[in-house]
Amino acid sequence: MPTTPESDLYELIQAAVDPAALVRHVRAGQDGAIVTFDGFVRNESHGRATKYLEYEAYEPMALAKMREIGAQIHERYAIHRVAMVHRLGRMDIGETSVFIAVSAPHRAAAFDACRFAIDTLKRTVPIWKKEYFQDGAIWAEGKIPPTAPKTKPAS
Amino acid sequence: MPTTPESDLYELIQAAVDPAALVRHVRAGQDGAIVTFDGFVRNESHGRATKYLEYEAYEPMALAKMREIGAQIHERYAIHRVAMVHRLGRMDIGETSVFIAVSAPHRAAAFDACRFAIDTLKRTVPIWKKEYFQDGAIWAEGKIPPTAPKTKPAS
Amino acid sequence: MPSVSPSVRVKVLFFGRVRELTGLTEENGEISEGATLGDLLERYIQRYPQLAGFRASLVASRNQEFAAWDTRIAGGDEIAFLPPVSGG
Amino acid sequence: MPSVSPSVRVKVLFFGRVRELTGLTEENGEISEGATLGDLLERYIQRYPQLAGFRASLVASRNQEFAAWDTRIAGGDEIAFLPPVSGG
Repeated sequence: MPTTPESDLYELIQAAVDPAALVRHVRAGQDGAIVTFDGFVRNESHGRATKYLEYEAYEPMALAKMREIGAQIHERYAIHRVAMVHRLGRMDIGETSVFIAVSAPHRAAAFDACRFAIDTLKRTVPIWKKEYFQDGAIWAEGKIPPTAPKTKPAS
Repeated sequence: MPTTPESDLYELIQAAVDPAALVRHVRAGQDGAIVTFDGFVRNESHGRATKYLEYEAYEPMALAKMREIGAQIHERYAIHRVAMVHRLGRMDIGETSVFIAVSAPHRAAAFDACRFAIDTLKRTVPIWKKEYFQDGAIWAEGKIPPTAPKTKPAS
Repeated sequence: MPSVSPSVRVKVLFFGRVRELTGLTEENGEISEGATLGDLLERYIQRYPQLAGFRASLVASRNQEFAAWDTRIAGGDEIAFLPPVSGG
Repeated sequence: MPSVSPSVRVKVLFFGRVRELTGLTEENGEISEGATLGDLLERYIQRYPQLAGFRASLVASRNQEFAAWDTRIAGGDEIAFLPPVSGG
């Protein structure tokens, strides 16, 4: 597995996400493109009005899986830097839960890597979301992570 | 051709691009995802160290073509709002020349639309870039726009 | 019914729906040497029958890596039974 | 050699490399009624032979829409000969 560049940033945080700071983190003179994904709390879920969400994580494992995704995208795509942050705790409508920024010399790699990163995060990172409505709360349906990720050699 | 929502934003500007303002413009409670593309001046081009760039446009036509791209992505993808800005004039290394933000209820549409938008902009919007190096300047190679865009009915 | 085989100590963590159903966030336990992750889950399902309906949707982790149910547990392992993930 | 056919007035715009090669940014001209965008380009190539080498890479616009070279020009049209675009 390739090592993740020291200059990447992977964090689980409780406070509000600061997208501008994350973009500054990945931006450098050798780059020409940054693609960002901002995932935030929608006002409805399956037709029910959302009041707020709560996220919890298996923190050390989640951070390790986020770094693993970073290593995968460095291996697959000609990118420069990655910043990937997931917020935990309670979030209101409109608040960012996840933010990913990827810089690259050229745009195709930045798009591919950013999309692979969020798609893989949603399948493999141990984080759980509880949705609160006027009349109750449910754990979001979620995805069953692959027990042996295809992208990793069995070793 | 579908009408572009009045709430979109399409601009050619001379001053520095303000990404945060553009993201705020497209962000609403009904959305859950924003994808942005930030294109900025790289420090080299084909191995030569870039000093700075200059962009010029056929302004009214460029703006019309940008709006046309907006209409196309509203038609093709389940997105909410678009902000698309191109800066003109002189830009130094690291300065943003183009910024596109697309909001959507779900991420796939936002990724697809943002990528289609920048790919199409680079092929069809009459804007020209001159690259200044230590030892001279050249017009960037560029793409020949399709005379009858495939994505538009002949009417 | 005390086990006659030697036992090993494990730390077990609980998250999301599994945490709510069991009321546990973390506990230290013992299990027979040679037991698998599947064996450990069955023991929790006996103790918390309300988990049974979720058996098919859970995956296990061992020392912060996803692991197959037939993985053998070693002393000092950190185990978790993870509901479907929904981050992002 | 004045044309004997009626002529129409057009506005012609120049950008990028074409602007630099001709030294023109915009000019108002006349061309015979029924002339095409291709005819107008050939007239500019006669005037500015250095444009000839770029003929194959240029596209025309008429009233701010890309237009084929065999498009007929009408009075009052705004025409441009556009080099390959390189925005973004």
